[in-house]
Amino acid sequence: MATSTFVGRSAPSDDKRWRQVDVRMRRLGYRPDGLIEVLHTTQEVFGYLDDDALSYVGESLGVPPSKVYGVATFYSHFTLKPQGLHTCVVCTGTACYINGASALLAAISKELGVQPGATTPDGRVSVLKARCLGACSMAPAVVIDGEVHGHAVPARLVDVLEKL
Amino acid sequence: MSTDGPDGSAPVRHGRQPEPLIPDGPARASANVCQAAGCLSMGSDQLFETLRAAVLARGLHDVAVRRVGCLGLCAAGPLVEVPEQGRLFERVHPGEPKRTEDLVSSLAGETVAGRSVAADPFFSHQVKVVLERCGTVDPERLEDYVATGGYEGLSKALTSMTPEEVIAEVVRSGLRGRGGAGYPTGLMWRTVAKAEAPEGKYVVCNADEGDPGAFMDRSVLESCPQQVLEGMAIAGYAVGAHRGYVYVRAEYPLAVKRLSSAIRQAERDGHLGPEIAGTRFNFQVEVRIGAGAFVCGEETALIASIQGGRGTPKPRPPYPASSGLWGCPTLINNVETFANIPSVISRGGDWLNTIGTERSKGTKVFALTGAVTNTGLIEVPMGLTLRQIVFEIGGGLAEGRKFKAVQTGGPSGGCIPESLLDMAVDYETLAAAGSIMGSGGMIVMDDRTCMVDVAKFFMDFCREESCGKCLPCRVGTEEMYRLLDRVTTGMATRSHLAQLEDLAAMVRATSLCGLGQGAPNPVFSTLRYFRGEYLAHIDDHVCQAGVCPVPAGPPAGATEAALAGTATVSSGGRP
Amino acid sequence: MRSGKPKLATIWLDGCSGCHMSFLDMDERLLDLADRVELVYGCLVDTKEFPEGVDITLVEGAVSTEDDLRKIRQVRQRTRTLVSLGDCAVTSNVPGMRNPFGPRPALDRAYLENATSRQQVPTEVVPALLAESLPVHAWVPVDVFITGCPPSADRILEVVLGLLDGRVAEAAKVSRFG
Amino acid sequence: MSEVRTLVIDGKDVAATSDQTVLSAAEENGIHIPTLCHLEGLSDVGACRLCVVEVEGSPKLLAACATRVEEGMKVTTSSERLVAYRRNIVELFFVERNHICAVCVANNHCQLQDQARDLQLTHFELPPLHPELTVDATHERFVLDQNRCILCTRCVRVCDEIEGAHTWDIQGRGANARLVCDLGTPWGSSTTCTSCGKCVQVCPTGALFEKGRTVAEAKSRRPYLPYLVKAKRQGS
Repeated sequence: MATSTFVGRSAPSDDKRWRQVDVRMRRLGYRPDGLIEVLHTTQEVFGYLDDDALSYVGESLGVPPSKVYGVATFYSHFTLKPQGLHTCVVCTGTACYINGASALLAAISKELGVQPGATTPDGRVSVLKARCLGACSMAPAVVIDGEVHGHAVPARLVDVLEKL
Repeated sequence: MSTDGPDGSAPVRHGRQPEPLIPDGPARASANVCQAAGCLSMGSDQLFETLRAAVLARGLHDVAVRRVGCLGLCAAGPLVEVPEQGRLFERVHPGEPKRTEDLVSSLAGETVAGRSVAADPFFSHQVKVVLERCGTVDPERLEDYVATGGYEGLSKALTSMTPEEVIAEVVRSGLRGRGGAGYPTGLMWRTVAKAEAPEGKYVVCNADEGDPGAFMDRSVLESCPQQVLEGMAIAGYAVGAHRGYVYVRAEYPLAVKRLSSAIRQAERDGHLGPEIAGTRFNFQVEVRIGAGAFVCGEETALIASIQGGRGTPKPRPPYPASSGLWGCPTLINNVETFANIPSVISRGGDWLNTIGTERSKGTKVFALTGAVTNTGLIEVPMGLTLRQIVFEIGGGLAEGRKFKAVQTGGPSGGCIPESLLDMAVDYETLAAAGSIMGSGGMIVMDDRTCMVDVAKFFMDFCREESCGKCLPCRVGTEEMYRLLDRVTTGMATRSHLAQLEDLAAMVRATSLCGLGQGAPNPVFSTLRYFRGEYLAHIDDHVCQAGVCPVPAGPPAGATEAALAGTATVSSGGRP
Repeated sequence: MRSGKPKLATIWLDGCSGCHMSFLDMDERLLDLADRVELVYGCLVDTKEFPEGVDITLVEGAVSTEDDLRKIRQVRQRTRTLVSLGDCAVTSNVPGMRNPFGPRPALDRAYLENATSRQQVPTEVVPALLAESLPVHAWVPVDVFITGCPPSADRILEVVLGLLDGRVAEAAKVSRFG
Repeated sequence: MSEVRTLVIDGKDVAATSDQTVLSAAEENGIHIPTLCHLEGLSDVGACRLCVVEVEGSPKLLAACATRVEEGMKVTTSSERLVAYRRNIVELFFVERNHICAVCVANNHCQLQDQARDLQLTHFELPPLHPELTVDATHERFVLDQNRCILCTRCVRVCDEIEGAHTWDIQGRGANARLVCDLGTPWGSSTTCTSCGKCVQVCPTGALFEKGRTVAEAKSRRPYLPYLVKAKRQGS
C-alpha cells in the first residue's frame, strides 16, 4: 500500500472548515487511496468541490491534479458547482420510471425552467435525478429537501415547489 | 445533526435516539417497528417515539417497543409487527392517531386487530435465510443479533474447523454468488485460499447495489448488518485474509451508518478485530463509500474505486481472486452472499443444499416492485415460479390491470413475458429465457408499459453509466440509445432495427466489462418477446401502451421534413 | 442518339469539385473510358435534365440543401448503380463540419460575420440548408463507395472499369479516407 | 521467473514466455493483430478492443494486448466475426467525433485512418455523434484537438509512466469522457507539464500535435519509446 510522504501544505484559506478535511486526511494517513473519502468529507463540509479544494486535497495526498479532477468528475455524487438552497430529487429508478417519473421531471423542469442536474439561476432550487432511492414501493418518488414524497403526481409536486 | 445525501436520499439522524422498551421478563407483546428506509421515509421513526410514549403512558410494563429492520411489505408502510400475536399492522402513519390507538389496544390485549401473518400468501411462500433476522432484531443492537444465534457460525468456524473445512462446507451448500453471475461461492473461496499472497489478501463485500429498482442489499445492511460482517469474517478465516472492505453506495447513508455502528460494536465485543473468539485470528473491516457510479458494481472497477481512483474496469483475467486490491488476492462477494454464510456454517452446508433446485441452491431475495399489489422485499426458495411470486406473494396486479412482463436483472437483464410465467426462478432458467438472475430486482409491468420504451430506459441508463474506457460501450450504448429513440419517435425504418440488432451483438461481444456486455440484453429480450411492439412503432406508428410520442401518419422519411427557421429543415430527417 | 454503350453520369452536390478534377486527371485514359461508356450527364455535358435509365452515376459532395436532396432522389430513381465519389459523398466530410453548430450559425458566419458588403442571409436563389449535411447514403441507397479527398484518378478509373466488367466487390479493397 | 508456454495461434504452433501477452506472441510469429490503444513500452489497458481474439474455451472475446499466454491456449485472431467487429469498432471511432481526415494534421500519418484502410471500411452506417469540442492551443509548442481524440490514453500513460508528470488524465465518463490537463486547466497554464512532448509523439491520431503543422504534416515519432523504457529500467 503506497503512502504519501507529502505533508505540510497549508489550507487554502483560514476557513475553519478546512480542519475537518485535515482531520479526515490525517485519519486516513494521507494515503492517496483515501482520495474519494476525502472528497466526500470536503463536499459534505463545503457543499461542493472547487479548484482550491481539489488542489489542496490533491497536494496533501500526493495525487496529481488531473487525477483528482478525473475522479471528481467521474462520480455523479460529486459536484464542482454550488448547489441551490433547496434540492428536488426525482427518482428515475425502474419502478418510478414505469410509474411516470418522466412526467414528473417534465413538470418540474417546466415549472422551474431548468433541466435536471442544474440549479435555477436565482440559486433557489437544484433539480437532480437519482438512480434509485430504494423507495420503489412508493413509486414514483420525489425527495424535496430530504422529505420523501411518494406516489407523486405533477400537480401536487408543483404546489410543493411553489411553496418552498 | 442531520445530513441529506446530496442525491436526496432520506436524511439520516445521528445522535442519541430514545432507547427501545424492553421488559425485564419475557414480553407479552412486542411492537416491532420497521426502521428500514421505506418505512422511515413514511415517518416510522416518529411512530416509534409515539408508540413508546403511548405504551409508557398506559403503563404496559410487559410490552416491548423495539426498532427492527425491514418487515418486507413496503407497500403498506409504516409497518409494525406484533410477533406474539402473529399480526402485522399496516399504514400506521404517525399522523393518524386512530391507527396507533388500535395498535396500542391490541398490544394491551384488549382487541385483536391487524393482518394475520400466518395464512397470508405474501408471507407463507417465503423462506428466510438471508432475511432471517430482518424484522426481528434491532439493526443497531449487537446483543439482539447475538441473542438470536449471531456469531455462532464464526465462533464454530474459528474454534472447531480448519479453513479448508469451512470452504468445504460452503462448497457443499451449493451457494452461488448472489450478485448476478452466479459463480459457485465455494470454488471462488478455494481459489483465493490457494492463491499465493506474500503481501496479504483481502475480503471485499460488494454493496454497490446499483440496479434501478433493486434494494435488497440496502435492506439487509439496514436490517441486520452484523450478519454480513459475520459472513465476511468467516470468509476472511477461510481464505486467509485479515482485512475486509465493505463498498457501499453513497446513496445509502442509513446503511452506512448502521454498518459503521455494527463494526464498532462487533470490535468492542471481540467479534471483529484482534483475537476473535479467543483465537489468534484477527479481522478488521473498513467501510468505503461509493460516489455514484453503477459500473463500480463490476469487481475490477470496484477495486479501482476502493483504491481511490476512477472506477474503470480492467480486462480479466487476471481475476481479483489472484490479483485484486493492490495486486493482492481478493475475495469479492456481494451482501446477500455473505449474509448466507453464517447459516451455512452454523447449520451446515447440507442444510442450505436442501432448499432450492438441482443447480440453484438456497433462497433468493427479491425487491418486488412495479405494477404489483404487494410491493416489497421478499425471500423465496430457488425454483418458485414467477407466477407464484407475482400473483401469490405479490398479490397480482393493481386495479385489474393486465400483466405484460416482469423485468429481472436490471440493466443487464431482460423482460419475461406472460407465456413464461410458469418457469422456475433459478439461474439457468432465467438465463435460458434471455434474462439473468441479477442481484434481485423484479419489476412487474402491466399493459401501460411500452417495451420499446423500457429498452430505451435501460439503454439511457447504460449510456449514462458507461465509464467511457472501452469504445464499444462508450459509443455503442449512445448509438443504440439513438436508434431506440428513433423507434419511439416514429423515425425508424426496418433497416434501423437491423442496425440496432447488429450493433447490440457487437457491443455484447466486444465490450470490456459486464456493463457493456450486458447493456444490449434489454434490447435482445424485448425484441425476442415483443418484436411486434417494435414493428408497430416502425410500420404503423402505433405505441400500443400509449407511452411513446410516435406521430400519426405515414412513416418518416417518406415525407419532406417541415421548413423551420431561416432556410433550414428541422432536424433528423434521415430516412 | 443511342450508342448501346453503358450510360455514365456524374453529379456534384455539396463538394469542392475536387473529385471531378481528379476524374479529369485520368488524362488520356479518359479517351479509353469514353470508348466504353456514353457520358449522358455531368459538368462536361450540356444536358439540363438528368436522364432516365442511367447505368452508373458518380456523386460528388454531401447532401446539404433541399436542392441537393431533390436532385439525389431523382438521380437514385434514374440510376442503376449509384456511386458515392469521395469523402464528402461518403461521410459528409468538410460540409458536415457545420453539423455540431447547426445551419443558422453557419449562415451567419458566411453571410453576416464574414461579409464585407450587403450583410444579409439570402432567402432566394440560394437553396435552403438542411438541418444537417449528411452523406448520400443517409438519404438514398448507395451501391459503391469510393473514399478519398479526393480519390485518385487511378482509383476512380479502377472502380468504374470494375463496374463495367461486373466486379463491384473490389471497390472496397482500395478504401482510404482523406 | 518466466517459463516457456506453447500455444496455437491461428493454427500455428507458437512458443512464448509466460510473461508475454497473446499480442506479443502473435507479433513475434508474424501474425498481425490490429491495435490502437496498445503501444510498445506502455502498460496495456485493453480499451480500444480492436485486438479482441477468440480463445478456445472462453465464452468471451479477450483483448490480445491484455491477455497473458497460457499453456495449450488455442487462439483465433481473424475469424470473419472478428474482422466484422473490428470494422464496427473503427466505424464507431469515426462516428464518435469529428475525424475529417481531409483537413487533419495527421492525414496520411494516422493510425485510425490506417485501420480503416486495412479493414476495408468504405463508409459509416451509423449516424455521427458530432459533439462540439474544443481545441486547446494555449501551449507554446503543442496543440490538443479534442475532436481527433480517440481516448486511447497513450498520452496519459506515457506522461505518467515514462515522464512521471501525470499532466493528463480522463475527466467525466461515458460519451462525456475527455482528455483533461490538470484541473481542466488550459495546457499552456499547466503547473505539471514539462513540455517534453512525449504525449504528442505517441498520439495515434491528430489529437496532439506540434504547432505550425498543417494538414498532413504532423508525423509522430513512436519507435523511440522502447529505447526510453529500456534506458529508464537500466537507470533505476
